[in-house]
Formats: sequence, structure tokens, C-alpha cells
Amino acid sequence: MRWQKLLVEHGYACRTVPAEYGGFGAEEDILKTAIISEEFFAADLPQGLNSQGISMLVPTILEHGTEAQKSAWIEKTILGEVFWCQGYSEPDAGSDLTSLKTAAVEDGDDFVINGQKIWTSSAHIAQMMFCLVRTEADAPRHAGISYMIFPVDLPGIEIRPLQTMTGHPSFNEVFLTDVRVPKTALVGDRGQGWVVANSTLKHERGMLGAAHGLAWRLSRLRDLIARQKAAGSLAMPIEVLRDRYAGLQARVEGLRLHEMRLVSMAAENQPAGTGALVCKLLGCELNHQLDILAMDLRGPESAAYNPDAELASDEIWHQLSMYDLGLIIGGGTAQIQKNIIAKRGLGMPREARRN
Amino acid sequence: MRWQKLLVEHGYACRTVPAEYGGFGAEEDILKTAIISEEFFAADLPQGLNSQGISMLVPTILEHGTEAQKSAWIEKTILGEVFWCQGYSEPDAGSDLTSLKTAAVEDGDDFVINGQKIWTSSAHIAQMMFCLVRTEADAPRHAGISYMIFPVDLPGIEIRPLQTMTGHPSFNEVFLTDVRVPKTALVGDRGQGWVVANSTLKHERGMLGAAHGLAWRLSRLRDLIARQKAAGSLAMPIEVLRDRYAGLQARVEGLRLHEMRLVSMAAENQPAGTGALVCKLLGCELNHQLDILAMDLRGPESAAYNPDAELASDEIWHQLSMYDLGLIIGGGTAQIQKNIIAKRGLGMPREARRN
Amino acid sequence: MDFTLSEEQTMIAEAFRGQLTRDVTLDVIRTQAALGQAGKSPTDQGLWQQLTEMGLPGLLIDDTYGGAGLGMLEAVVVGQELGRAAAPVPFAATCVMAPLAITASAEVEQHKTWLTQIAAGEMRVGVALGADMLQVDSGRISGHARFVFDAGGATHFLLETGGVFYLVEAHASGVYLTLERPFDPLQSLGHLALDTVPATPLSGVSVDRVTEAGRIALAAQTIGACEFLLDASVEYAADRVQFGRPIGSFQAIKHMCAEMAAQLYPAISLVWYAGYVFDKDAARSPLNSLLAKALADEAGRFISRTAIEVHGGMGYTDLQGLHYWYKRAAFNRNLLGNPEELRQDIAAMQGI
Amino acid sequence: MDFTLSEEQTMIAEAFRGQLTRDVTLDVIRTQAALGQAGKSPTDQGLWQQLTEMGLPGLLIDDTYGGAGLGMLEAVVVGQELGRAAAPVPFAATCVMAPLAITASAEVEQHKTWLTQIAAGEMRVGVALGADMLQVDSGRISGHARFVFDAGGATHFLLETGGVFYLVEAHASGVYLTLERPFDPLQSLGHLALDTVPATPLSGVSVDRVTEAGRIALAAQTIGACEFLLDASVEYAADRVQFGRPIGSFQAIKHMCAEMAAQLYPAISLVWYAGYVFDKDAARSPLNSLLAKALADEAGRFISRTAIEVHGGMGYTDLQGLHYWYKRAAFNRNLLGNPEELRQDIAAMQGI
Repeated sequence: MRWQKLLVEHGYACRTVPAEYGGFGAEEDILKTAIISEEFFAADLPQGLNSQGISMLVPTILEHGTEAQKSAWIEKTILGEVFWCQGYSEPDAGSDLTSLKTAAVEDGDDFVINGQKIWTSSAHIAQMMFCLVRTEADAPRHAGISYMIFPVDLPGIEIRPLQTMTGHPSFNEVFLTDVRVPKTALVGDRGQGWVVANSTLKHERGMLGAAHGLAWRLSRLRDLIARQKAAGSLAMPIEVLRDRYAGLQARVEGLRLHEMRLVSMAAENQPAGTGALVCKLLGCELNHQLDILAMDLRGPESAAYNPDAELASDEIWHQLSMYDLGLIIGGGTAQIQKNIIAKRGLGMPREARRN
Repeated sequence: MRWQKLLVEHGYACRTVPAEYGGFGAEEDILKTAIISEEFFAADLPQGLNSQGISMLVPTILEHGTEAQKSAWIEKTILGEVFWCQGYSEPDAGSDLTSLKTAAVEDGDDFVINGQKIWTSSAHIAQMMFCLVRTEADAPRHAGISYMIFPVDLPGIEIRPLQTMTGHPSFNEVFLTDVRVPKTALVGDRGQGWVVANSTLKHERGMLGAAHGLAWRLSRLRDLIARQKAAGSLAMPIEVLRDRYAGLQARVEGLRLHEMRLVSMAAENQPAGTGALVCKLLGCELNHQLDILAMDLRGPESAAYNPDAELASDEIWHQLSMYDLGLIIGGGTAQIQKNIIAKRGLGMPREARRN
Repeated sequence: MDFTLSEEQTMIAEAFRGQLTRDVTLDVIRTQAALGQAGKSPTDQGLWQQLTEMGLPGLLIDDTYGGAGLGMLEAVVVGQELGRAAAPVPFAATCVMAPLAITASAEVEQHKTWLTQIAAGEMRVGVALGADMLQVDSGRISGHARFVFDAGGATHFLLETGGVFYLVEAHASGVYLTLERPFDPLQSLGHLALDTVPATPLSGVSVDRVTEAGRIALAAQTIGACEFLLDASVEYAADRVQFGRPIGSFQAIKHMCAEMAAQLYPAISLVWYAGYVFDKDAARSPLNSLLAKALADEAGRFISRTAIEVHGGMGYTDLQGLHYWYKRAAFNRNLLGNPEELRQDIAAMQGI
Repeated sequence: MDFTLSEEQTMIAEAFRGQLTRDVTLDVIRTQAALGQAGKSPTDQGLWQQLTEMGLPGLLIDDTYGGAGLGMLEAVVVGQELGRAAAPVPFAATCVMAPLAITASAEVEQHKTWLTQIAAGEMRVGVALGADMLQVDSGRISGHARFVFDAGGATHFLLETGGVFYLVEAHASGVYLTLERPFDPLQSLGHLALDTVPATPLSGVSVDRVTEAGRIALAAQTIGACEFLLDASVEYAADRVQFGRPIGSFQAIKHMCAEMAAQLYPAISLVWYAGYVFDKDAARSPLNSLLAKALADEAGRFISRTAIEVHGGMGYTDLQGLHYWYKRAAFNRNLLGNPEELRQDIAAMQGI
């Protein structure tokens, strides 16, 4: 918390948040942001909080929120005093958010919400939720969706951890039963929730996200190989291992430089085009491939599993491999990513629609 | 030719063709056919002709032809005295044969054909063609297509070799301009060409085709590796090579046994189901992968190319790799094969159709 | 060999499939997995009893000793059903490797007692190969053995060191067993510490043959798990609606399922054949068992990952339980040689 | 480094792209390819003249000698355009490796004469590295050299043996050149036999640096070819109608193109960076040039195959000419180390 405060004060975190809301008030400068990020990584310093509140809620409120919403939430959020969780997906609305069903019905000065959200990470530690609900029941698809913020301890909200394949309930289901929220919970206009939610995407730092995790995995892997070689316990032939390691390193290095290029392009206001769309697909896949190489290297050791392994331990790779498989699926499956690359990036013709 | 005659007489080739049309007249017995095929392969004996005439035209005529057609063509075809070429695909009807445009218009006792066929292999050595044409211009899709046979030296037929990436014109374009054929050229009823052509598929020996070519490539590859090891000229690290070779060998062996299983199932009249549909996809891909491994093994030698290389030469691999890539595309691309596996094999729901 | 299953083999498969479908529900799986995850034996005793009555542990045991006297191909077919069900019972060590090793040993008296007990489901044997941290001195064994299969609930351990197999009793004094938390929480893996424990040597048992058998048994379970994963994916894709239509109508999902099928079928045939060859053509068995496990492991990795992807977020949760099958394939991959090691052996065996 | 191209670099790329789009039609390609296939020089002389005027062979040559005095990143950008056009002109040896080797040599008089002639497009140099079937004796060279790049139409050959470079004149007596039939019929590859031919040694030239430069130049052409193949595929998929709609509306085709894009972008950035690092950070250049060629080669194999598949039968014929770009990527893959060899070097260099 103190570290986060220090970072924010010196403009190393949340630097573009205006000073009046507790930020550093810098101009948007993606190149400086990237440099800071690289330096912190190289120095092995924690880069402060990177919660969904900071990366998604704050920019959204800054763009679409009322003055009251800005004053109430931004400073607390960037200093880590308030945590947020996201309520977008539903059991029947995963890749296709337009089919979401959670309904908010007007009742005097309030809305009364009923429905179910899923994949709500950190709902168990969050105080607040930003959420997409349907306020106009009959409106088709995008229309009739509104963006709302409210505390997660309201009466009628039940949070149930969702058990996953890793053995960790890193996600939750959130059940909303007659949850009453005031109309001031709306961010942006009623029925404009789709626009409000999507405007956040351009602030997403996901673009720079992949390289660090990949570099960390590569360096962990190199260390693991060195120790296994020394102990004579490599579970696969050395040249095959070399070949896979070097092939992955080339792909990681390519992606890292591609991301740096996107940063340079953004700094020069060049449109990123297709290039920006391939990062998630590649980053997630490469993470998973590196995890799997580590598992293969460990051979029979990988037949055991410790769900409580420390991140620094060699036992962590199994868990990472599953978590990263989850990320290949989450936030738009690899298939959805490829659709986006083809349609938005390459401008390919749209698919046939249902009759 | 003499060898072919000997084979036919003894029932080693075309064994199920009735004796009255020059065949051996045996009952259909796919197990015996497979055994004969394995034995000939093991003994390195040529297995006789395997032309499109024998594999496709003869069974079609036997099932749908008139007595006159059977007497006229079957014996000559199985003895190799008459060669056939196939006129199915057109420039705008590749994967989607239902959109073929070559039109046959009735005129007295004749049809007059105009149009263009493509991918007509061996048209330059064939005397006869079996061909799909549209006899009912207005009928939609499958309907209105007829199956016809006629000589390729009729007035108005022009055959142009089609240059391919291998440097060999292994296919032709056939242009048909006011080609006049008698109505007796029809096989099956007018407008039933789709049914007639598709009935051939169940006779196709493709099911057994993949394993021999793959085994041949594996053995060539093993020989190449041995010679390169001896000469110290392997262009890739030995363990990486071992890994790829052994991985491909496992896949080839799996496919071979799977095909044998299909033979056993057919012999016991068990339905083959999805299993039969995966063979082409796998066989073509594995051939190509084996070719490519050989190219990688040869390293800088693979920068040179001899389009006239002998089959037994090490220079052949480039050409094979391209030819096999052509087969991945030909006769239904890999994508079409996957559609078929999913729809016909796994019973998955059909795609959305155009509005 | 007829390259498909005989009527009898099909009947065996169907009988086991019927029983397992009835008994191994997702609830049973979750209950037993919780035990396995806690480092306890995940074996469902009631199920083990049922399957013993159907002849599971006696499959490969001569009928003189109460077994069914069947061959490795039949064991493959049964292993495949166990994999398809993600059944929480021991298989590779107790039902395949131990009976084969004991049958191959020269002492007939051992055959009689032990095989009879195994066939009756009373003797359960954890097996470790290549346990090179063991020393034997005057009929007593000391040291450590890791990666002991089917260790949970075992009454005996069969330990190979220096090319010789030794049988010890699990309850003898000086035996300290710690169960690992296995990646497949429905199988078990143990770590043994032994302090001068009486050990009975088995003479004349080929380590290679027992290894081959173990590989085939693991591969059989893996292809069974793959069958389940493909079926589950096709079914889910038909039911799950997104963008107004079942996701199975999207070409991307279709092609993922088609590729799963294309990898599955050859692996099944190759594993069956490895089972057949193990009994009928021992000279070709070393190569075939390597090829079969290498192919099944790779099919397992591809199919289990792809099945999770087809299921989307639902595949990542415990709600559908898909991950139990994913873990079975991954667990088996790591034992008795992963594909990278096996492929090197395949090549070396052929002089490459 | 700014990780994208400077204005000047973009201008250079656009100038070359404009010229090449005008001049390198499919007809030109077919004509020159026929020569290459017949074992003759495939260089289009008119085009070579045009590109020389634009500064192609002098890119890396100091302006004192009539060159443009640019760096490797600029050469990469130009090589990329040549690859995109499948241009029938020499590049890696004549425009990159030879100028760099000569510039690096200690004898300034050599610089002057040769570099001036190269920049003027008059001197064309075929290069062979690691030509270990050569012997040098009293200033004369004898023996054989295979895989001489850009050998067709060369006026000189630069041959490295035992760590030393030697320059020989192509028309000297005792020089016997046979052109191979190259897999990319628009590039050329020669086999030299030399019989006591006068040879000028170049002193102090690092073989490693010249190799790195050659790898980067090949990789640049490969990523350019990939760009073309992706663009052509997207365009063809929009035009080609089957089953009543453009094939680009099918998810399978869309995803193939998306995967091509996903492989292409990182390869481009990595090759650019290798060009930058070659000049700016020589210590990191050995690793980066290996990574860049390995990645570009793999992207080249995947993208060229996938592009042919998207084009279906049409991709297999000569009608669209797609195979010329396919062959450029495959040809480059095999020279100066294929990815399997490069990856071993990558790992070994880092102590793995």
C-alpha cells in the first residue's frame, strides 16, 4: 500500500490520472510508460498494483463518470484502498456478451437487479463491482445494456467461489437476487453500457502485458535446465530440449519486439492495425508452451502436483500451464481472437449469419 | 500390359469384375484384396494399373451402365487398352462441384457440350473421358447434372497442360466448344449424374492407399539418414532428427493399423463411421511431413532442385513435398475433409447458410 | 490378427463400460479425487469390489489361480474403459505389471499364493521400476523408492532394482509409505522408505517385458480418456449456444473436433496392436510398445487441451469435471518415459 | 532504437516497392524463372540497372565510394521489398555480404576500387562461406566450392576458407562455374571448380560478421515473401466464391489467415531488430541474427504452405504464380543454416 502510494506520487504508476483525483496528472505517453515498465522489470521491483479497478474501472469513470463518481472512487482505487471486481460474463453469455440476461428493473429512484454473473475474479476480496446489466428487456443485442457500479456487500448478493482445474477457486459466481441499487450507480447513460464498457478497451495495458511474463518464464526455464543438467536428471534428450527452448525463445523475442514496435507506433500516433490484435493470441499460447516445456523437462516429477506450490518453486509449472490454458480461453477464446484478427485486422468478409 | 493381363487372369487385379466383362468374377472380399496388396508390396512387385478408369469408371459402369456400355468398355479398361480421364472440376467449381457450369444442350439424338474442365489429370494420355455436365440449366445445385462418357478426340475438345509448382504439367485444362456427343454417352439417367458419380466413392480404394506410400517414404528416409550419418553430412542435430523421425513413424504406424482395422471392419460388415473419414487428411499430411523432414535433413542440398529427378534419387524430395501438398488440396482440401469428418462422422450441427 | 476386436473382446469392453457408467458418476469422482488430493488412496472400495467380481485384477492371471487367463489386448480394452470413465481404481501396477511379473517368475509356489490373492482383489501391489536407491542385503531391503504406482491401498510392493524384482509386504515393520499428491488425483503415486524389510526376490523376470506392459497399460487408459474427451466435446458443442446458434455449427469448433478424431483413431489402433503384439510377437513388442505410448501421449496432450478449449470457460472449471480426464492423460504421459524419451529409444532401437 | 521505421526508412521502402511493383510483373518473373530453371543466371538486367540507380548494391557502401552509406536496418527494409516482389536480382551476396567483407578488410586500396565498382552495379560478387575444399598456394587458389550464392552473372567470387576471404575474378582462366538449378529459380547458386586461379586475400575480415549479415539478408527476403503471401491470400479469399459465398467468409479460411498474420508480425519485428543490432550492438548480433533467421524461416514455411492451401488448386498451379514466393522462403531456409541448426547454436551460445 505504501509502495503503491510512493509510486503514484512519483508518477511511476497511474501517471495519467489527473492530480485532482490523486494521480500524477501526466500527459499520455505510452513510450515513457513502456520504459518505466521495462526498468522496473529489469530491476526486479514490484510495479505496484495492477487490479481490474486500476486498469479498467478508473479509465472508464474518467471518461464516462459523473464528477461525484470520480471524486468518490478514483483516488481510493489507485491507492489500493478499494478493490473492484468485474461483472460482465454470465453462464449463457461467455464469448457472446450481447446475450446477457441479468436484468435491472426501474423502481422509483432505484434499480432492482436479478441475475447471475460468472468468471468474477477477486469478488471475494473486492468491495465494489462494475457490472453490465440489461435495463431494457426488449431491446436487441447491444442496445438496452447499462453499466453500473455498486458495493458487493449489498443485500441479495451472494458470492460463491468457482472451483477450477488448478484446484484454486480463482473465479467466482455472483448471484444477484432483488439487489436494490440507486440510479446514481449508472456510469454513462442508461442503455449505453456497451459503449461505456468497450471504451475501456483502448486503455487496456494488455498490449504490454505478454512480454514480461514470457521473459520471466524463459529465465525460470533456463535456470531449471541448468540445475537439471547439473543433477543429471533431465527427462528429455538434450538436443530436443535445446531445439524447443530456442524455438520458443525466438518466438518470445519476436513478440517482445513486436510489442515494442506497437509502443513506438502508438507514440507516433501511427495506427496499429492488425499488429495489435495478434498479441493476446500469441502471448497466451507462448506462456502455455513454456509451461509445458518445463513440465516435460521435469518428467516423472510432473506426475505429482502441489496446488499450493510457491511461485518460485519448480512445482509451479503444472499450475501455470493450467492457468495459462484458462487465459487462452478467457477474455475471448483463441478462436474469437482469430475471428477478430481476420475481420477487424485483415478486413475479411463476415461469416454467413443464421437464417 | 502383359503383366496386367496376367494379374487380371489370376484374380490379383480387378478381381471383383464379372468374368463376362473380362474380370475374375470373385465375390467382394476386402480382406483378401488387402492381403494381396500387402503381399505385392512386401515382394516389391508392381500391383498392376491403378488408373482412374479402373478405380472409378469401371465400378460406375458396372452399377449404372447399359449392357452396351459394359461390353464396350470394361474389359478394355481393366486390361489397360483404354485410358480414361476425369472431367469433374471446373475453374469456379473446385471444392463445390454443385456449381459446375459446363452445359450439355439436347439437339436431336445428340447433346452439344460447351464449357471448361480443370484438374483433368492424364487427359493427354487418355482416349476417353467421364464427365459431369449440366443438362438442365435451371435446376438448382445437385439436380440437373448428368454423367457422360465420350472420346477426348472429338471435334471441339482442346486439351491444354496446366503448369504446376513442381514444374510438371501433371494436370490439364480441357476446353469443350460445341462438342457433339450421342445420347448414348449418358451413364445412368439424365439429371442423375450426381448420384452416379457419388456411387463410385464407395468403391474407391483410397482407404488402403496411404500406408504403402508412407512406408515407402519412411524406408527411404531411414536409408537417407544412414547414408548421411556415414558421410557426416546431416544438416540437423541428430537427436532432433531422431525425435521427428520417431514421431512420424508412430503416426504412420498408427495410420497403417487404423487402415487395417477398417479393412477388418469392412470384412465383418461393421460400419466404418468416422474412422474411415480421417484417412485422407492424415495420409496426405504425413506424406508431406516425411518429405519435409527429408528436405531438412539434406540442408543446403535442398536449395537445389531437379524437376526431372528420378524417383529413386535423393533429389526427389522437393518434388514430392510439393506434389503431396497438391494432394492435401486436391480431391477436397484438408478443410473440406475436416468439415466432412465433423458433419458426417461426428454428426455436428451444420453451419449457418447464407441469408 | 484380425485388426478389430473379437466378439468376446467387445463384450468385455461393453460389460466394463456398463458397470463404470453406472458407478463412476461425477460425484464419485469428486469424492475420491478429494482423497487423492489430500495424499490419501483414491481407490473407491465398492467399485474395486465390483470390478474384482468382473475379473479386473485377474484378467492376465491363469484360470488355475482364479484369473480369467486373458491376454494383453483384453487388458488394453479394459484399461481403455477405465480411462474413459476416469475410474478411481488401480490398474497399471496391480492389474497388469504385478501379475505379469509374478507369472514370469520361476518359483511356482509364489505364483499360486500371490496370483490367487491378486485375482481375488485381496492383494494390491504398488510397483516401482528402476528403484536405484535400494540396497538388498541377506534378504532384507533398505533405502528409498520414488514414483511407486498404485501405492495407495497397496498390500504389497514390487520393487525392481538392479534388474531383480523384490516383493515386500506393505505392513511389514520398517516400511514407511508417503503418498504424493498426484496430478491425476484418481491415481496414486507413493514414496517408499524401507529399513531392513524382509524381501522375497522373484527370479527370471524380464524388466523390459514388465516395462512394456506398463507402458501399454498407461497408453490404454490415455486413449480411453481421449475417447471420453472427444465425445464430451462433440456433445457440448451441440448443446452450447452462443451468437444464436450451437457452437458446434462454427467451423472452428468443427475442425477442432475433426482434428481430435483424426489423432484419436490411429492411436487407438496402435495401442490395440501393441497389446496384441505383446503376447503374439514378443520380438516386435519393445518397438511397438514405445510407439504406442509415444503416440497415445501426444494424442492425449492435444485432445485434452483441445477439449478444454471447445468447452471454453466451462472446461476450465470443475463444473463439468473435464479436467479429471485431462489430468489422467497428463499424468500417464510423465510415467515410464515421456514421449521425448520414448522417441529417442524408438530411433536408437532402429539404429538411427 | 525507436522500434518502428524512421521516416527515411519508410521512404526507402516505398521507393523500392513502387519500382518493383511496376517492373516485376508475373510475366517478368516467368521469363527470368525459365532461365534460372535452365541453370542460367535469372537476373533481369534492366531491373538490376534500375535498382542500381536507386542505390541497391551501394546501400551499405560508404558514400566516398559512391554508396549510400546506410546501415543494415535499411538493407533489411530493402531486402524485404525484394522478397515481397520475388525480384529476380542478386541481393544477399552481392549487395550485403561482399560489400561488408570488403569494407572490413584492412587494405584501403581494395576498398576503393572494388566498392566503387560494386556501388556502380558493375562488379557482382558470388559468395561462398566455409568452402573447405579449397587450397591456397602462393596466391593461387584451387579446388571446389559449392553453394556459391548469387553466382549467376557474377564478375567476381568471394570465397572463405580457413577463416580467410579470397577474391577471384570470374573470367580468370582456370575458373569453371556450373550453375545449379535452384529451388528458387529467381536466385542463383553455383558450383565452382578452380584450378590455380590468382586470388587476392582480404585480411582481418570476421567470418562471423559476414555470416550474420548473410542470415539477416536472407531473413529479410523471407519475411517480405511472407507479407506478399498473406496479402495475396486475403485478397484471393475475398474474391473466390464457393458454396455461394467468398471463401474468406468461412471461419477455417479466416483462421488460417489470422494465424499467418500472427506468425508474420513478430518475425518482421525480430528481423528489423537484428538489422539494427548488427550495427548498433555487435555483441548481441550473433544471437539476434540466429533468432531472426530461425523465426523467419519457420514463419516462411508455415505461411507459404498455408497461402497455397488458401488458394486451393489455384495455388498449386502456375496460374497465380504463388509458388515463386513459396520457393523463395524454402530456398532461403536451407542456406546459412536451417532452423534446426540455428536453434542448436542459439542454445549453445547461452550455455544450454
